[in-house]
Amino acid sequence: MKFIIAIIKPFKLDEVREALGSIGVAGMTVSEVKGFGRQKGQTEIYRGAEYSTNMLPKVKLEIAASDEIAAQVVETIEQTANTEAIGDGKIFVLELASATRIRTGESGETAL
Amino acid sequence: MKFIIAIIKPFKLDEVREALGSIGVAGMTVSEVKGFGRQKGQTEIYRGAEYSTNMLPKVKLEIAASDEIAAQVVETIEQTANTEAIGDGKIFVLELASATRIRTGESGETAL
Amino acid sequence: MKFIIAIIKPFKLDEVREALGSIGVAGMTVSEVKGFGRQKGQTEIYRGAEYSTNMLPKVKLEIAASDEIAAQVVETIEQTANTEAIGDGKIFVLELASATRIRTGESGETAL
Amino acid sequence: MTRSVLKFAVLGLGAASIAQPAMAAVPAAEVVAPGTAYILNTLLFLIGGFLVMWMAAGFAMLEAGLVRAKNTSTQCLKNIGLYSIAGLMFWVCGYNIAYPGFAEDSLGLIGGFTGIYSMQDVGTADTETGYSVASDWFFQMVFCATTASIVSGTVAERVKIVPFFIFVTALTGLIYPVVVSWEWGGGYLDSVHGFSDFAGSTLVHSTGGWAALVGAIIIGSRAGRYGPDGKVNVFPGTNIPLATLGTFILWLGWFGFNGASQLAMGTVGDVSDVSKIFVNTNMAAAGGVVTAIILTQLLYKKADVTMALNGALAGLVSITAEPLAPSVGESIVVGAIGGAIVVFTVPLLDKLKIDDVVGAIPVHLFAGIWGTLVVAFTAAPDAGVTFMGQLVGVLLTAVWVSAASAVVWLALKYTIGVRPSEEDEVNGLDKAEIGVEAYPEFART
Amino acid sequence: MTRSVLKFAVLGLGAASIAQPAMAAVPAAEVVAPGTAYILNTLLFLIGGFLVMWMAAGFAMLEAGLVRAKNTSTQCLKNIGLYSIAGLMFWVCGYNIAYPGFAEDSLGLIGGFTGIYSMQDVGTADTETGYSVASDWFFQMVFCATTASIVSGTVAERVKIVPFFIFVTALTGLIYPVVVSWEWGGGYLDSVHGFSDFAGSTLVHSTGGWAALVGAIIIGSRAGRYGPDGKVNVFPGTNIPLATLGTFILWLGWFGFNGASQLAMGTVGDVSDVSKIFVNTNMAAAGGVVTAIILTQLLYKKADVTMALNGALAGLVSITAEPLAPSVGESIVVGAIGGAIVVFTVPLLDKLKIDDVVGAIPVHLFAGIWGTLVVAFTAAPDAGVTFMGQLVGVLLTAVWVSAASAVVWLALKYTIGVRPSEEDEVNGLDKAEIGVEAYPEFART
Amino acid sequence: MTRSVLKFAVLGLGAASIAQPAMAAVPAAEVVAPGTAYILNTLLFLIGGFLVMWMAAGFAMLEAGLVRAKNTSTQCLKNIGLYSIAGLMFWVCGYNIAYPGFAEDSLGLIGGFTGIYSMQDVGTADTETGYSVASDWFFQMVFCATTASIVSGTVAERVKIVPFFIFVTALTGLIYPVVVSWEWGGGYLDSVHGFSDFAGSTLVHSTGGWAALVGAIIIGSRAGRYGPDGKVNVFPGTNIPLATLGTFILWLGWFGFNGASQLAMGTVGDVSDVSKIFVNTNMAAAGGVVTAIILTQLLYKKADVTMALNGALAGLVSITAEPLAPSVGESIVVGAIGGAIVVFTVPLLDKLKIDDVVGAIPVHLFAGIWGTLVVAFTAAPDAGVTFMGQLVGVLLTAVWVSAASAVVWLALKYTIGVRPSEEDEVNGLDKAEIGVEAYPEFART
Ligand SMILES: Nc1ncnc2c1ncn2[C@@H]1O[C@H](COP(=O)(O)OP(=O)(O)O)[C@@H](O)[C@H]1O
Ligand SMILES: Nc1ncnc2c1ncn2[C@@H]1O[C@H](COP(=O)(O)OP(=O)(O)O)[C@@H](O)[C@H]1O
Ligand SMILES: Nc1ncnc2c1ncn2[C@@H]1O[C@H](COP(=O)(O)OP(=O)(O)O)[C@@H](O)[C@H]1O
Repeated sequence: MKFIIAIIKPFKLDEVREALGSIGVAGMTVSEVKGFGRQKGQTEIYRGAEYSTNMLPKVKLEIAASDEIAAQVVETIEQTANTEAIGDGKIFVLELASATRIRTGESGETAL
Repeated sequence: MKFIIAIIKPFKLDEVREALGSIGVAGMTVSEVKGFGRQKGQTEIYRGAEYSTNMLPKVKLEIAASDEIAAQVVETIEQTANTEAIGDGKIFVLELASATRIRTGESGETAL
Repeated sequence: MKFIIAIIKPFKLDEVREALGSIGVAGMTVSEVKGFGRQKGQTEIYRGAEYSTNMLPKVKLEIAASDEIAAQVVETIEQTANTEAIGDGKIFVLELASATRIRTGESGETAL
Repeated sequence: MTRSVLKFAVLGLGAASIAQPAMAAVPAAEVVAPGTAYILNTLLFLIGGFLVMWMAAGFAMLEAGLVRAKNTSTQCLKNIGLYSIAGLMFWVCGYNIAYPGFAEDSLGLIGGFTGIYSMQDVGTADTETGYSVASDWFFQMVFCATTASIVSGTVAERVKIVPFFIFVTALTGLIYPVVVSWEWGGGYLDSVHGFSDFAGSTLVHSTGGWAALVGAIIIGSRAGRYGPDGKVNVFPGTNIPLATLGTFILWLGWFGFNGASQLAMGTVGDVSDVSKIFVNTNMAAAGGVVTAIILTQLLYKKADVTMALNGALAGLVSITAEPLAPSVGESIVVGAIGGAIVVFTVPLLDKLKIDDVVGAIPVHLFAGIWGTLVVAFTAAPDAGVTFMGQLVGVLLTAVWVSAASAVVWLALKYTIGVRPSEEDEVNGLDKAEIGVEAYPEFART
Repeated sequence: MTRSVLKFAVLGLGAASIAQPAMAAVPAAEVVAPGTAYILNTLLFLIGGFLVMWMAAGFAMLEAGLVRAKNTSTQCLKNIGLYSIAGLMFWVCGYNIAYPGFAEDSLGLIGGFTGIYSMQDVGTADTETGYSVASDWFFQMVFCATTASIVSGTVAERVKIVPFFIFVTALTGLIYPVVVSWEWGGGYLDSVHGFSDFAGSTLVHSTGGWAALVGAIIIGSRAGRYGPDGKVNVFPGTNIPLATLGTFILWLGWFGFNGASQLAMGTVGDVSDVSKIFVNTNMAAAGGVVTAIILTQLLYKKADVTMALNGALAGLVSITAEPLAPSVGESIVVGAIGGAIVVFTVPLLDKLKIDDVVGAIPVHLFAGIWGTLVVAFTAAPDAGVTFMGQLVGVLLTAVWVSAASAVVWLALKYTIGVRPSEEDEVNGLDKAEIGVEAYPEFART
Repeated sequence: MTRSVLKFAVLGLGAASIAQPAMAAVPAAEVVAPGTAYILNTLLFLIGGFLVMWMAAGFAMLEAGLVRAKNTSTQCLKNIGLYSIAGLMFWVCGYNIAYPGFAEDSLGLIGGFTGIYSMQDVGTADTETGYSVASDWFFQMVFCATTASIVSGTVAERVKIVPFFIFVTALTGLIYPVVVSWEWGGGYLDSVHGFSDFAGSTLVHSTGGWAALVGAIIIGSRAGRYGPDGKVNVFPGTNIPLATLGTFILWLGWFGFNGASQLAMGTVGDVSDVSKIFVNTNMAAAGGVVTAIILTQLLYKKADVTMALNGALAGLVSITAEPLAPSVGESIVVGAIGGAIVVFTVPLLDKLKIDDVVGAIPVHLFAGIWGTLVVAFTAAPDAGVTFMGQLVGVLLTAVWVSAASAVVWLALKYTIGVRPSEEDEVNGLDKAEIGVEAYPEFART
């Protein structure tokens, strides 16, 4: 199994979620994060003093997926979240050693 | 070492934390997340327009644990967070390559 | 590649980010979390009732890094975030199986 | 003291202000023409009225700031809804129950249920009363709403919207008006016991407080609030600035609440008294704040901001039964003791597992009782106020309001139910009953 | 009805209050000396004025609570900016356009453009008018600002700051004053049609509403708001307590808006009427709230708090065209229907893909039309108000405001542009135009 | 100008209004009976008083919105505490120091320390003064509180609660009252220099500003605020809507602050002047807002909302020294220059590493000096106001307030300490001193 972490632009969230739903991803966990990367925030002026807001709002998705569909998940995110503009985000894939569904105690792929 | 990620229902947080404390887990990191899964949010009506709140508030725990107690951690969470209702959450276990305590520079299991 | 998760004290964020920038880390993802560990919060009194705020505000950094610089990243964080006081935080390193840049579809180390 | 009773007005203060210019004794520097006095009396009701109306916003903000975020939208809805219902019910029957015009030989316990209150015609003035009856009605109505606001804070986070609104309907249409009829309506407490409650420490605040207390007991505490071995689980407020704003709003509104309860400013004496009431009201609140800060600092080594806010309100409630007669120094002491009452009784309620989300019972009930009883000592010596008379007022209110509230809460509990399901409570009432989070996450999206 | 027109005042109400004491018919209990009446009339304008000024804060909070967090700072700036611009423009030319002193034989359509309004000298009173002209000017000015506030809510989240402020300049300097001149300025609607709009359901609220509606159509909806197959994407408000606070502020301010539109309290009759207006205004709002709660509960099984807030405002707008003549019961019904209008027309606008962020079009335009038309039935029978007269007023306002607003919005659209780039809109106007987030994350750092 | 001094009243305005009806010259249309004038004068103090009291909430919200979230609860506590302490101290000794009734031949520098101020008895009016002394006291007291509010904003986020409250005690019990005695108390500045400060640009705002400036220097900047090589680290405000609300509250309160500083509305001339003050006050604020928006837009290509808010306040402070005499146009210019001062001096203070969290020094001190000096040009020509006289007032206030504040701040610094430990400051004062977060995370739990 794989644990997929994707950082995307916030306004793409709904679209990505729907696209993932349509390829059979049943669950995911979402959080608001700030991203720091090549996409630079503007230098803002607040009360006459400059500051750089190089932390940009992003959304993080965490998706546990079986090995079979993991590649498809990555591809779907890549396609849906892509705006061809800098700052579109990244997808990281880690190995997932085990998964358990709390309600039933099931583990492994059926727990996803 | 293992890196355990658990998604649970928010109101279970205190209970789980106490249970983990009692089996010797000394630390963890907690964040507020939104979950998307089999547990569907209701369809809400806001100002006459329908929208589905299928993102439900969850709490994410991240716990680095030694290999010995990892299984016990998973089991404890599973038992304490269980309400036998849909949406109770998941526990994901990843391999943890290394851990360092910033204050002392210690690494490995003593750093946990 | 490595996926590095660091929990640090919030007021160290700027310093750590600058230090990482200077060793060539081009991106990272940041979130606000609560930490639970050896550093105990005080017991507070709210409206006459005691409660322990053992959840302390921390900042979590997630950094995907190539194997070469991973060690240096860990070391840099360790040195910069260190205040020699309890609660300075931890650095966890996981194996990163793959990384993709959404904008270009590049993957592997060039995607970081 | 009867209060602004249309039917008695010819004999009462209205008469006084009309008659005045005719009184040979009035020095030239104090003469006010009756038409002018009429306008000024009315204006006092209008200004006082809009200031007390504004207190509805104060309660809304205070409560929105102290409940958990998952119940905040519900609390907002309850507050704007209860203010609306109070106005409607006070018109449907409340005012006429409160001011029934008791017969001379009546005991003054059971007033009239004569239905809807009708204002006078457009363009007509009510020169007999010495003020516009509509302005008086407006001023009385906002007091009725205040009583309901008190309840909503205590029983927050665990009462469904519909039963809550039904309770408010009963409270503002019947329970509160009956209490008012006994005193401001010239009934039993006023005529038999010489009970004195200038602006409502008992009539408004204790009435709200008893209804809240009985509600809290019957409904029970919030899920998870009290642990097995006496442990109190703390649910901290979610927005301290809003709670602070709410307190400042209430403080501001209280100048109308107490000041305009002078019921007249058509004479130089009346407006001077209103001024003194402003000062005493302010200073009692200040006394409450400072006391709460000092006490929490001493007891807990930290200054509890929510206690300071409650302290202000307790000071205000304490002085409400008699904001005119005391000296400034006495007012400060009365308010300071109110503040102390809050600091000591908030944890006490928790010991008794009575779950009062915003501290309304200490603030409005306990400080209200204190404020009412102390009138026996602060009132003008010739006012005929006795400790026993005050006590009777406190007790009669306690019995009636508790009993009536218990009947309504229990009826609701065993019919449509008062509480949400445990799951709904855990997920928050906003999700279960409103469908809109107060502060949605991903709001930046 | 002409309204507080300096030039007509000698023949108008000012005269009435001055003349009064001389009138043999005034009973002793109603006599008010002219100097006193002058002060009291002026005081009504001042109190009414500061209450309506406070409504600017109400709009700011309501809108700040209902937009998405990424546009909240912008919305705050727009609101404090528009209030400031309205004041400046009303002085530069607005007041003199609104109150041109139409010649006797003029049709009363096109008033004067005589430039800056000058107050009278220090220490001088305006005893001819029966009130201080500066107080009147202040009161009229805050109405002008209210009109602009209405627009900002509808077109929020997608209009750049500079074009928005330019539109406000045109609205407050020209579009609104012209409407006022026709009615309160004694022009066409007043003199030819006997149109009646006591405090501005049409003049203020519909004017703001039409400007908002035309703006919403020309500017288009927020990016992503309407999906391909009729899907409405919901962008929930981000701070319900703030929206609630804003509504309570508006409700409070409305006592000044309607009450002080009596324009005088220097007689016992006038102050009694102000009192009745307070009651009716309050009860119409209460009717709107309760109706919105009941309807959403029935329709959607949940009580929508934002609809309850809109319901209060719709009730207030509905009663504004005639808050004095109706009985309390009628006022409740008028307000309740206003509340129902909101519940039904908010989703309707969405069907038409007209994107009104805070519901200002249903509240101010639809309820404003309703409130204006119903005056034909609630006004005093001898007032000479006809349904046709009311309709003409509604339509003439519709035509002028829509046309003039369209010209301004279109001119802006095709010159400097109205909307931010799509990227700026997605990232939020706060980032693009202000540089300060309303609620920065990591604020705890 | 002496101001509402009981002891001088017989010769002052009170006398004027009493005497008036007797004056043969008063035209019939302006006659106001003395009793009526008494009530109206008193009413002005009461309305003005509650509006200025409300400014305490404005400061609380403005500051709560601009500090970092980790210090927000503390800021709320400080604000409600300082308002309370100011009231108590003004009663304990402040009022009697401020209005000592200087002997004829005294230089008017050192007033009386005669202790507690006693109101008159219940039911008694003060017909000699022409208004209720309690109403005057109330109005004066809220000015004292305003002075303290100014300080709390500048020194926010790095002063412990106890030393802060001790400073407030000294400021409101001694430092501010002495300044007042020189001018409104009829002392040195008034009698020797003809200094003119209508509502307190210098007496209130600069006094608060100097105390804040000296405090900021002695206490030092917030940890990490200024980097090694001149770098300014920006700590953005955490709640822009609250800061906006606070500004609107202050704006509203300022109608009381300036308007009621006319000190009388018992004559047609006085109430007309109050009206003009309302207009000028409003327009100066509007000028400040628009200027700040335009300047930041030009300088930085973005409109800084916090500067617009500061601009409103700077406009208000600027006009406060003379809100009556200028024409509307002049008032706009005076306010606009106030707004410009803010835009240019906020970054200047940062260059000097003077850390002013909310911009209170530019707003209250710099704009206050500007407003005071410009009176030499805007005052009525026959008012006898000279630039030198104004300058002496500015300088004397500067010297006394700075010196006295320095003594108190230094005494605190070297005894109990003013600042929290560095760790406490980093973790936030809410954690260290209050124990309650303003906006706890996991509030949804
Ligand atoms: N090395 C990294 N580790 C973790 N997150 C990263 C890393 N690099 C980028 N990110 C995340 O991805 C987001 C987008 O990256 P950025 O370099 O701005 O643009 P792009 O995705 O187009 O390369 C960043 O805002 C950050 O959240
Ligand atoms: N594949 C997944 N990857 C990551 N998180 C998941 C995944 N599936 C579920 N979750 C998380 O677990 C929560 C509960 O899952 P859900 O399917 O609703 O119920 P259950 O836990 O009873 O199976 C979700 O809200 C989501 O946060
Ligand atoms: N086992 C763990 N798993 C995950 N996070 C941990 C773990 N232990 C500690 N942490 C995180 O590190 C932070 C600091 O740990 P703590 O034990 O308080 O001090 P120290 O870092 O000095 O050992 C905690 O607040 C928590 O966020």
